[in-house]
Amino acid sequence: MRPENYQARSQPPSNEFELNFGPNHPGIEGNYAFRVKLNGDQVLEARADAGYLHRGFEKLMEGRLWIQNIALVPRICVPDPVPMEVCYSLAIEEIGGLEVPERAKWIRVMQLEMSRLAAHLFAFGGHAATTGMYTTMFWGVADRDLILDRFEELTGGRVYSIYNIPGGVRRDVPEGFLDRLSSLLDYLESRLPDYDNLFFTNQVFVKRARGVGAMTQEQALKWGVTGPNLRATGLEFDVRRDDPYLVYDQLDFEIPTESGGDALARNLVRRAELKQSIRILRQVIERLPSIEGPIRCPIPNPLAWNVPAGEAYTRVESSKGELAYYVVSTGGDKPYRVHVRGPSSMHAVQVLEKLALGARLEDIAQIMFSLDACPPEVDR
Amino acid sequence: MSDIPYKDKGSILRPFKSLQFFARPAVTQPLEPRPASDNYRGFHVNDWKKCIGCSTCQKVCDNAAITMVRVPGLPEDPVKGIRNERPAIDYGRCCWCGLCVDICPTGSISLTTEYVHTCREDELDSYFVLPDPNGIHGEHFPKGWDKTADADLVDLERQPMGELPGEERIDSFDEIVEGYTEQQAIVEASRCVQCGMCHDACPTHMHAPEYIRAIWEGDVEEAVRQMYRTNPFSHVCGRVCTHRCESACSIGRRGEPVAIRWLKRYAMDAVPDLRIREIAAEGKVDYISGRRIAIVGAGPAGLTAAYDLIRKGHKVTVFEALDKPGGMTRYGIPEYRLPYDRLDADVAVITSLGVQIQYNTRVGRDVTMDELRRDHDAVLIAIGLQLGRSTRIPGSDHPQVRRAVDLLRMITRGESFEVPERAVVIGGGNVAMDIARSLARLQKQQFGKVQITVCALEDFEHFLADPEEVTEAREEGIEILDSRGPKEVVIEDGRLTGLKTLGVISIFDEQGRFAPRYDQQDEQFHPGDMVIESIGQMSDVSLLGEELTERLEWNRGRLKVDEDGHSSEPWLWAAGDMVFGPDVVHAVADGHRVAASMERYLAELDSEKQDDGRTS
Amino acid sequence: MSKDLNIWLDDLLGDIENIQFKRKSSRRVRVDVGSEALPALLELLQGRASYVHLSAISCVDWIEDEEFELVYHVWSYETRSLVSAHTRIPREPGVYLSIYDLYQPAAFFERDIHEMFGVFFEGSPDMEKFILTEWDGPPPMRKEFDSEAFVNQHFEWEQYHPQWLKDLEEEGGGVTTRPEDIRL
Amino acid sequence: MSKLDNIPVRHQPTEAAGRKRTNPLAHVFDELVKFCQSRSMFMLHYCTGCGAIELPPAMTSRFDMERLGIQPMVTPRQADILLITGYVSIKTLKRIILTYEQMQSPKYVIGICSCTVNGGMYWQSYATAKVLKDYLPVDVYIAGCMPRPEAVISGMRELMSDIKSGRAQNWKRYYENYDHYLGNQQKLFGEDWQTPTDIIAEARHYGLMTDRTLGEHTALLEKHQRPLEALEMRLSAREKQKT
Repeated sequence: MRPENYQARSQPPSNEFELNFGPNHPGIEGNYAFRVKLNGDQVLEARADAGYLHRGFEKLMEGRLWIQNIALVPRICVPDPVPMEVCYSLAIEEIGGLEVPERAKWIRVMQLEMSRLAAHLFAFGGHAATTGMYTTMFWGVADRDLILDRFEELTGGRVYSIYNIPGGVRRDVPEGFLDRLSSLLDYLESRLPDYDNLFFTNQVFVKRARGVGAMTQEQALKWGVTGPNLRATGLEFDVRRDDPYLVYDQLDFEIPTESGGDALARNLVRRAELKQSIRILRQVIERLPSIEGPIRCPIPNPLAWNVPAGEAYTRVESSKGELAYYVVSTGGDKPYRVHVRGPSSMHAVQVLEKLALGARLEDIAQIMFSLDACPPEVDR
Repeated sequence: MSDIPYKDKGSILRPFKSLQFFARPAVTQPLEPRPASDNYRGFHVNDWKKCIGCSTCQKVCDNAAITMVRVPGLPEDPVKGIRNERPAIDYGRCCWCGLCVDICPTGSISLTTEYVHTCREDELDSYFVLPDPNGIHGEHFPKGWDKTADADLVDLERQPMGELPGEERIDSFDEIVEGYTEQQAIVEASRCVQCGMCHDACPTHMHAPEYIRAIWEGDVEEAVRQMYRTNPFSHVCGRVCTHRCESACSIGRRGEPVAIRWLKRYAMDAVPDLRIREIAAEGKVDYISGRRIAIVGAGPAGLTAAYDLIRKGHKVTVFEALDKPGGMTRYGIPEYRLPYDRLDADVAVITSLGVQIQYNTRVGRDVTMDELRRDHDAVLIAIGLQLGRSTRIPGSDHPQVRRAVDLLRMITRGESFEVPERAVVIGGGNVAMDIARSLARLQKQQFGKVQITVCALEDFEHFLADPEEVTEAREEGIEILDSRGPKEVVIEDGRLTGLKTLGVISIFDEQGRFAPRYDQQDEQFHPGDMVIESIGQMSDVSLLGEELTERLEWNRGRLKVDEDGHSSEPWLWAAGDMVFGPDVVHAVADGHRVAASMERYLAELDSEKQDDGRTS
Repeated sequence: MSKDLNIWLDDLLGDIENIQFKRKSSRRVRVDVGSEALPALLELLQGRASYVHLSAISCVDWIEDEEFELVYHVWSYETRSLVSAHTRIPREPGVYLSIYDLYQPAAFFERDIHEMFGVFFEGSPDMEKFILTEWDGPPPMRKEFDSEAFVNQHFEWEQYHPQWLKDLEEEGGGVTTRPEDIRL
Repeated sequence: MSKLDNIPVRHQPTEAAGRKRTNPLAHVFDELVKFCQSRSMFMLHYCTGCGAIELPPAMTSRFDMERLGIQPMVTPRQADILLITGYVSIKTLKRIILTYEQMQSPKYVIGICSCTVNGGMYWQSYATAKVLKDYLPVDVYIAGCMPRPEAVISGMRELMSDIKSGRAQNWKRYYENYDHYLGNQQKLFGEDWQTPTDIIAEARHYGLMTDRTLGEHTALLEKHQRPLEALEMRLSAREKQKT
């Protein structure tokens, strides 16, 4: 019904108009918004509007003990929470001089790659949905759920594993887990041709995504693009290989690149990374049983744990790109400052604003999903 | 690079390959909730039998989701470190991180595989749950996230304490325990979870969580300040306390308790004596009340009372029969456990506040109780237990049968006596260990070897002496026999040759009274030149004088006092070992209690005086 | 290769006055530089040493020193090393120069720092509110802003009183320690 | 395929008090409507917080909420259920209230995760609202951080049984106690807070005016009410800056 005080608005005189795109919009990944200026359905200007998921993580962390923050950090990026935990732990380990046992490092790599698989399945599933190919989305989400089952078995939580703590991991790998993971990998690998048939070589998708949100390598570097989005412009760069952490320098994997720099190329990079992640996980499954020893180095009682004064900037390669933590300790029982550099803070704001210029309105969703922008990383 | 042939245009029919999926089984799960994984983090359960209400889970909870709730029906025992409180969880805050499980000192709390809870808006109270063994809906679900050895966040091992090895320490009275370094102390202090069980268990309720936290923060002066709130004998207690705090410590449930006593010792040693005096003087009133108090006996009880009373502005005089202060802490505890200079430091803090100690003044001989009463507003006797008890077995009146307390006093005072080449000690308490180990040192110095046998009535399961005392005594070459009851002292031609003992069948009768039964067949002979009786002490109350003794009320040979140490005479109090039995920290607690009672009495006197002044 | 490069980096940085640098590991260099020299340093790093990727700008509020510390993390894809350039500016008035001309990603970080700490960057393309559009209070990441106190002042909590608690209260038990009483 | 009734429902449905029509035909009609409502729910597609990550699994093949007749819907006008998936930042809460008011009655709100109950793990945060039911009437809460898809489905199942029994009437409370809800909203958003939807007029329309609908807060609303105008766009602000 029409409210009593309803007044019709006057229409703008030209084809140009402004539109609120999101936050409540199916083409938006997460809770995020754009204000776009359109001429017909062509975007003249787009402005990101963030903060819908702002919780003040960095402030909250300053008020909590070092160890309490491990429950907080995975929330910063919901689809891919493990790199958050690992990166935060790495920073504390660097400041505190903790020696992470070898076994814990391998377990961490295993989780990171499982998380990457899950996040990529989710990401191109989402992208498929924006182009109307819901089957791919249904498949992607269902297959991701199988990885979550393994996460649940390993860490006790489906999505938020809260499994990495400074010094190592919280529990050892359950018996038989590696076998089950191995058969899951077999299954996922057998699924890849299905995904290719349905989505990646589907000419409906290829034609729809080619050229959408394209950027050159030069632009990507200028705009601070990282991760698969950067690799899609042809630059072979990966934090895992070029700034190695944990045991990535002992692993054999390739860094897939594409040259298009568009939505299609970004998805193809993700598709190729699935294969690489499976490859890494296979190596972990092979090596992990032979690496014995503790899963955590001794840490002090968490209630009375002063991490020595110092600062550390640690980076990991999350599924979205370069994730970094800057942690400052003044020797107290709580962090003095934690700064989270989420990869999406570039992708979802400046890059998206620029790529949207001249695009069609209906492509904004495609661009956003192809960048795999994760709004909580922006808002924090 | 890419292995995906997207560039070939392919057939537009390629997606139709997926039609084969019609023939495959659906991936859809049944509608019922699936069982969760083996270490799933679902709703909490708490084993109430294991839980001690220490509230550590509450402290580690990052979401402030845990409230401690008193459950009246549950056991509560501060000495054992059990509170009748249990954690209640607010599921409007909880994030199921499981840190409470990993840190729980007892391992009582765990998460289950139960994960479904829904409610309507008016039923939101169901989000506030007191977990018990039955789970949130009273249904049994298998345990999920539970404590494992490699996931424990509690540090179960204490920092090792450096000690002189047995061979090195045996020929001298040097202190055995080395004490913590700063680094060790901070690490040890960091093990504390601040549950406060120690505070509840301590007879004088020392603020152990506070001073441990202060030590961890590196602020030893604050730690000393916290100690002096309740204990002016912190040097002494830091070394020889019976540490009931550590028995109650929640970390000790599964591991080694926090070394609270050694931490106290560390903090006291780390602060210069002069600074300790300044800290102890903080809060002393800056006026003089005009009241005069006499205290008989410069032991821990008397001096603690003196410390409290002088801080209130009263004039306190302590009368001590011997020439040095400390009472049993000096004359009963050997120097290798408590160096005299540390004791002197504690006493010096108290005298620095203005307490006067008159040495070599035996009440009853040099000054009478009547004189004390005449010159003072109140009198406290805290004379301790200075007489050894005798076994009264045949031959126990032989001059080479000695009492442990007498010998210990002689050793401390440097009085010479003939050190036996072989000695037998009767008794199994800490005093027996003290005299055995002291004699062992003298034997080593004089003869180069140790030949001492300790015959204890109790078996090792129920031994009276601290386990570490027994271990150390053995390291020093002392033979300890359990379940041996003394039969007779063997004397040949007037010369003592040893002790005959019998095996013990039971010590107490069915009513629980002391009535040892011996196995007459199991007789042993322990050769020795001296037999030392160490089976208990009693008080010498002759100083009271006949008339006062008549007037006072007695209870089985002990002066009858109320719970504040107040005797039946309004001006007379008694405190310390003579009332409660031997223990330093009890004596300190008693000193505080009596001082408070005396303070109330003096305040009453003041108000009466004011009333008198007004009426007249 | 990286060793040679680090020597070269030493030479390069040696040209700038008022600078201290410390090699934390083979891929991490910490540089402390006066606020007046920082833009020049970044220009050198970008123009002559291939540090083209601005990874992040972090701000730390040293309230006791009355200073903000700005940390510019720049990464070189060629030498694979990260330089963290630290500089300090006075807390009042909290104004600094934008490096948007050198590094475009700076726009986001500068806008974020402006919002969270109240540091104004002159020359930054956009200092408008972004995340905190509905927030009227002080910049929340400043140390003097106490989030917990703010929350307790402005929000009310759910008041639970379930039946089991009522029963316990009748027996003489009940809540003894609320979580807010023991915040470490 | 398992039966709908196999999902355990904690609370046995109780008959809603009051209006039961005596005419047997009308009664049958009412029951039919309730049955249909409970078996065909459209859920607004709006991820307000992190709990939303468990909705795709719940909606897609593996847990398949469509078996229960629940489907995502993109516009508030056509949606029946508003899922609040976790914490709500104050900025989002404004949009949630706008959305909620746009939804057609009967409408239902489900509060998922700890955060909607008592602040959850963001209880110290200056940026999130703590107790959701102060701002909106909530029908069903689902515990968890975040709840698994099975738990979400159980919550949905509970809502369905409540709708079927006619107990899920909380949306009426918004009209009946509008002053209370508006007061809490004003406390958070400032006293000039207003939404395009005229709740008071709607309350009159539904016959849900009570003495708690109007009060001091609605008076404030009238005082600050101004004709709706197009908001000034941020885009133009940047243009201004450029020139």
